[in-house]
Amino acid sequence: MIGFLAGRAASLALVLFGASILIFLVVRALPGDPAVALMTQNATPEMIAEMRRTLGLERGLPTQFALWLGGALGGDLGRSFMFSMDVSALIGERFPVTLHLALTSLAIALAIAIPTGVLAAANKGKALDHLCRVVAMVGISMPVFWQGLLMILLFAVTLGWLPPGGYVSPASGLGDSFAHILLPSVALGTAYAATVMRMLRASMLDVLGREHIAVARAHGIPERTLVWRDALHNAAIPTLTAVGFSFGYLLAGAVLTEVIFNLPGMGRLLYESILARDYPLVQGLVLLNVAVFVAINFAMDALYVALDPRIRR
Amino acid sequence: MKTPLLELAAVSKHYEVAAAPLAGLLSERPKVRAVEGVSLSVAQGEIMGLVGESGSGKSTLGRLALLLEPPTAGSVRFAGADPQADLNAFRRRAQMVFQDPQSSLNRSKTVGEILAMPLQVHDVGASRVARRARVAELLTSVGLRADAATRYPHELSGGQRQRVGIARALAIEPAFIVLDEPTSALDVSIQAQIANLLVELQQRLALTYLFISHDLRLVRWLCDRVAVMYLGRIVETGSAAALWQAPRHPYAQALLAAATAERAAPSGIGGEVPSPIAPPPGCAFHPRCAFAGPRCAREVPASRGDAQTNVACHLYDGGVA
Amino acid sequence: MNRGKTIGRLLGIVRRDPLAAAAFLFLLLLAIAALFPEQIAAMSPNRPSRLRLLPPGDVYLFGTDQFGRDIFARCVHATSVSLLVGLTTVAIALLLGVPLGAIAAFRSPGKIDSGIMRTMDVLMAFPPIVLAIAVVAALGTQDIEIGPFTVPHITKVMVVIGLLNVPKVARIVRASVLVERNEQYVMAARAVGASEARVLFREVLPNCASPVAVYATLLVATSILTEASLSFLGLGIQPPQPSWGGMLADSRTYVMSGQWWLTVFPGLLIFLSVAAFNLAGDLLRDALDPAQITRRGDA
Amino acid sequence: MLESEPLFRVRNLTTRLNTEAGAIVPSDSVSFDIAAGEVLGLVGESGSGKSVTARASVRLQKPDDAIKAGELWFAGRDLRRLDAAQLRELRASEIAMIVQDPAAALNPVMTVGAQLTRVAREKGMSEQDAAARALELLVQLRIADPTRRLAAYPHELSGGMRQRVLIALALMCKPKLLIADEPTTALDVTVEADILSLLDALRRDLGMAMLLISHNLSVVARLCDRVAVMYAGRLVEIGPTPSVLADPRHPYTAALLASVPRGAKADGPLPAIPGEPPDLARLAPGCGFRARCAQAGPECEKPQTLQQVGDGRFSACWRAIA
Repeated sequence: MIGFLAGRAASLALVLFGASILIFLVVRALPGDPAVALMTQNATPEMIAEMRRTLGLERGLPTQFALWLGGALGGDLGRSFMFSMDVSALIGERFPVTLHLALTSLAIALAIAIPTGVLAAANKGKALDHLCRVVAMVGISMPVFWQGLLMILLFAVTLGWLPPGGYVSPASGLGDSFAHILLPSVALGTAYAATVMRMLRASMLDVLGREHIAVARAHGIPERTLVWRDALHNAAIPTLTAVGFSFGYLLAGAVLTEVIFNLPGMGRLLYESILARDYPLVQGLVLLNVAVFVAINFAMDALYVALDPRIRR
Repeated sequence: MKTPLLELAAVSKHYEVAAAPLAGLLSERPKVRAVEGVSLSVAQGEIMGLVGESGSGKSTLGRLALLLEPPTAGSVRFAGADPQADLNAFRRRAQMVFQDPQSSLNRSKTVGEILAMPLQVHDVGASRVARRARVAELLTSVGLRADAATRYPHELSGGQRQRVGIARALAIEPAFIVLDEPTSALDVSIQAQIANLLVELQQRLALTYLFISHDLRLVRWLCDRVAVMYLGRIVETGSAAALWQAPRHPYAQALLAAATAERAAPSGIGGEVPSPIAPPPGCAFHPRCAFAGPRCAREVPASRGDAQTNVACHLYDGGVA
Repeated sequence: MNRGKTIGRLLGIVRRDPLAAAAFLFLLLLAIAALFPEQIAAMSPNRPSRLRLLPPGDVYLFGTDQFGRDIFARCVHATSVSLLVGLTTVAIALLLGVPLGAIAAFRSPGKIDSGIMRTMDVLMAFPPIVLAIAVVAALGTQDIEIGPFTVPHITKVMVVIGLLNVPKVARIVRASVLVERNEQYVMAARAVGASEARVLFREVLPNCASPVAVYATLLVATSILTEASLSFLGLGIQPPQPSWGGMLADSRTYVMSGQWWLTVFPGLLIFLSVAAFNLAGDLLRDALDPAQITRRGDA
Repeated sequence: MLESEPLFRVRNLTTRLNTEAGAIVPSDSVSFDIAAGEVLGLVGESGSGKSVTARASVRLQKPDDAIKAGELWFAGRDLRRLDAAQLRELRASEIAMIVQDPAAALNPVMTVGAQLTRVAREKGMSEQDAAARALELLVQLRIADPTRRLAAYPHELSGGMRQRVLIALALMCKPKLLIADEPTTALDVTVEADILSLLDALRRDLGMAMLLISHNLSVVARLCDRVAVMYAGRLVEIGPTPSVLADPRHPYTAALLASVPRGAKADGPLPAIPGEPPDLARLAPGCGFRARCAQAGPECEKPQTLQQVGDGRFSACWRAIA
């Protein structure tokens, strides 16, 4: 088990390292001079040279990379020009919003996906199954930004039940906070719920067709136990990796959701920093995104080990 | 004595066990010793049987004989020469029939395409027409109708598929064929048909077979000589009749007893084949052997006898004490 | 698994399943709209008029936008670019992903396999939309001149989305080649002396066509969605060229004031196109995998 | 229940399954009895319908409506009239099942002990009693180090050991009837011999009846009191094992017995059965074997039914009856 997790940790660390090189290179290799991009239109050559020095651009690429990575490991991601503050401090401010959004979406998604996935598989070919499959198909095909706009149109504009956007931290009132996070979470969680549901249904069907279910049934184990315990436990294992993978993407999907609902999270920050060409901020945010993705994958591997005795050994 | 057609000299095959990326750094990777120091010779025109239970290494040995996998140690000689020298020529003379007729035929190709493939690879049959004629001839020779060429494997029964597999092996007129459990996936009534076909082809085309099987009755019926494998090693070699009448190695005895039992009775060799990753020291069979003595745990028994008939057991080599 | 059988099975499913029939009909409509936009939409997609923000009616089927342009015409004219992006990006992903995945699998385990797959892992670690946004934003939304060639922005978008999908295709191909590699026909082909290249490209890869075809169909859906997202953020197709995502972005201003038709119609088209390709992928899977149907039959 | 009433009585069981190739009839009017403590062997080639027939006879075939006709009497109860809950009560305590592939038949994510005890727990046994029963069975099944095995997962056991665990699972609640579906097919011959001898001994101890499904005549010969031979969805012959093997009364049984190699190559070619088993989706009335039968005549195109042809012997060939 330790060997497996150590192996996964090593290869994920490798991925993170590779990704950081890629981020660094993409940002450096872009056409145009970041120093120029950072300056106002009428900057003098002296000002640009000064900026180049500040950015460390006159040094060799490997040195620049080492400095940047060393800084990043120590929590120093540079300084944002747009906001005139440290990137790490800025992220520290915005990250909780995105986390709040992602976790609420995750909770909503799993609350929908697990029961429907299991019940659809257990009632394969019946009305409930068809309904679940159609709803799931709608869910995965729905563009998150369109769904967001439609929900604003319906729940905020027409019915006036919920606010159309903005963020209220849970610390300043749970009810108000929930009202603000609900629409964005549903918009973000729908596609995720549909994906998980479809995956779970497929693996459940696979497991329910296996011999050990038939044998357990032949020995009087009740159908409910077979479905909710035997089959779900086995089906969870292949589903999990994919779930973790898409959760990483869910965090990314937050870009669109945060833009639509005006949430001051990392996603919107990334969008704004890109439009403003705030390179240190872009670098830091993308790196963080990848790191979170890698961390989630590692967490899923650990869960995988807990669920599958064949790996635990 | 004539030069044997196939000669394996002390061949071994070890596989590295797949492990986590870091595990290899901490300790030496465990190895599966699938085949360990096997010497075997098959004479021209002979049917050599190779029996053993799962994990005995018999299928691996069959692949080594055809150089479908490189041996870790030892050498393979074919018709007195090193087949590596001209692998392409060797492939034309040595062929294989596989166990699972479902998996051994490419499901997206027609029978005709499957049979034409070896002809294309070796540039046999100048024209498309000539190839088509050869395919029809092959199909007839294995007891199928020539129009089977247009069918897909899934449209055929298991027995018919195995006939196609045999026809493919015959396509480029080899001298030697490894048959890897060619009947074990088939029903009893079809097994007999295929076994008869194999014998008929062997006699008509003067073929030499290495016949791998776990079915002792079939091996006795089909083979001239038989080698018994246990955990990667050959424990006994002899004529099929002699082995059936009076097996000498205790494992061969147990195998025969289990295969011919008429009432439910224990095999007398409790337990199961140990893992080839950590085979027992000395004679690999000693933990399950009723006759084992201290020497069996210490010393690997050498094979005694000649190339035709031999046994590797301390019982025939000064005792087990 | 011959082609005739697959098509027969597909037709069978379409006949039995009204949803499947609807999906294929819609794809057909999309194709017609993409090829003959002028014939379908009477109005010009870009000519402004004084009839601003008209609700849907007899003349303006989907209503008009803030510049008085016909939303129906804009939607129809946006079809071809969405389909073009969807199909081209998948073609790019297949062109690179199939050989990479196949070679990795054939050389597995080994240095070539781990080299290719670790690189793919790195690319997969970037949430696709984040990477797309970053790269497109960095390359700018203008056409770029490389020597004598002008690379239009739309081409950049297609290349970026296409490259993003390469690792996914490579993974699928690698997984199915690994499964195929265990089949005995592979060893049978080697035993008759077929070369490695022949074994891989003429024996093994044709058998991986089904999962790849299914995945490619689903990928068209994803790519259309990614393009729409980029256009929604202003990084994809640039105005005044109509695009579904761009139209949605414009509609944001009018959501609060209740001009719902600006939001509903372009979004509906994105949704329906994505759903149709997703459904087509699912149906293709059923048609190509008779084993699955049999399993359904006896379970 | 009358003294002469058998434990298990199957009359005219007919099943139909829908496959991609069309509807097939894996069991066509199949009838047999099993007395308490008796072992009946059901022999047939793959695709003969033996497995579906056996599972359907105790209502374990999915879907449940595959059973189209027939009567199923077990210990005086009509199995076809029982609802799901009543059937579940019978499971394990009255009727149990072991299957061919022990690797697939055990839940990979549950320990052996948990899988064994929960079967007994469902029948109201206490946790301690169930654990004790599981341990006792592993000892009886000669599993070395049984306490440790109870905490093991299936993948940590060898094939033979897994099959023993599967047998233990079936015997947890001392059933009256065991359905054994090719129990040793996946095993090596020496392991097979051990498992068969253990199964035989335990069965005698419990006085348990058994329906043993096998394609292997030698396995059936070793274990069964009576043997029923199945071909293309129909029973063609049934009778006491020794007399059927010594003197088969249906051409298919005779041909099957003859096709097993018994001598050396010098004795001539194997008496193989020509042709292939018929497609169950396209079965014509009449004897299913007639296309491959050396003695077939026009009479064989009429439907054949099992008729008594001797002491406890039945055959579905008009030649044997006449």
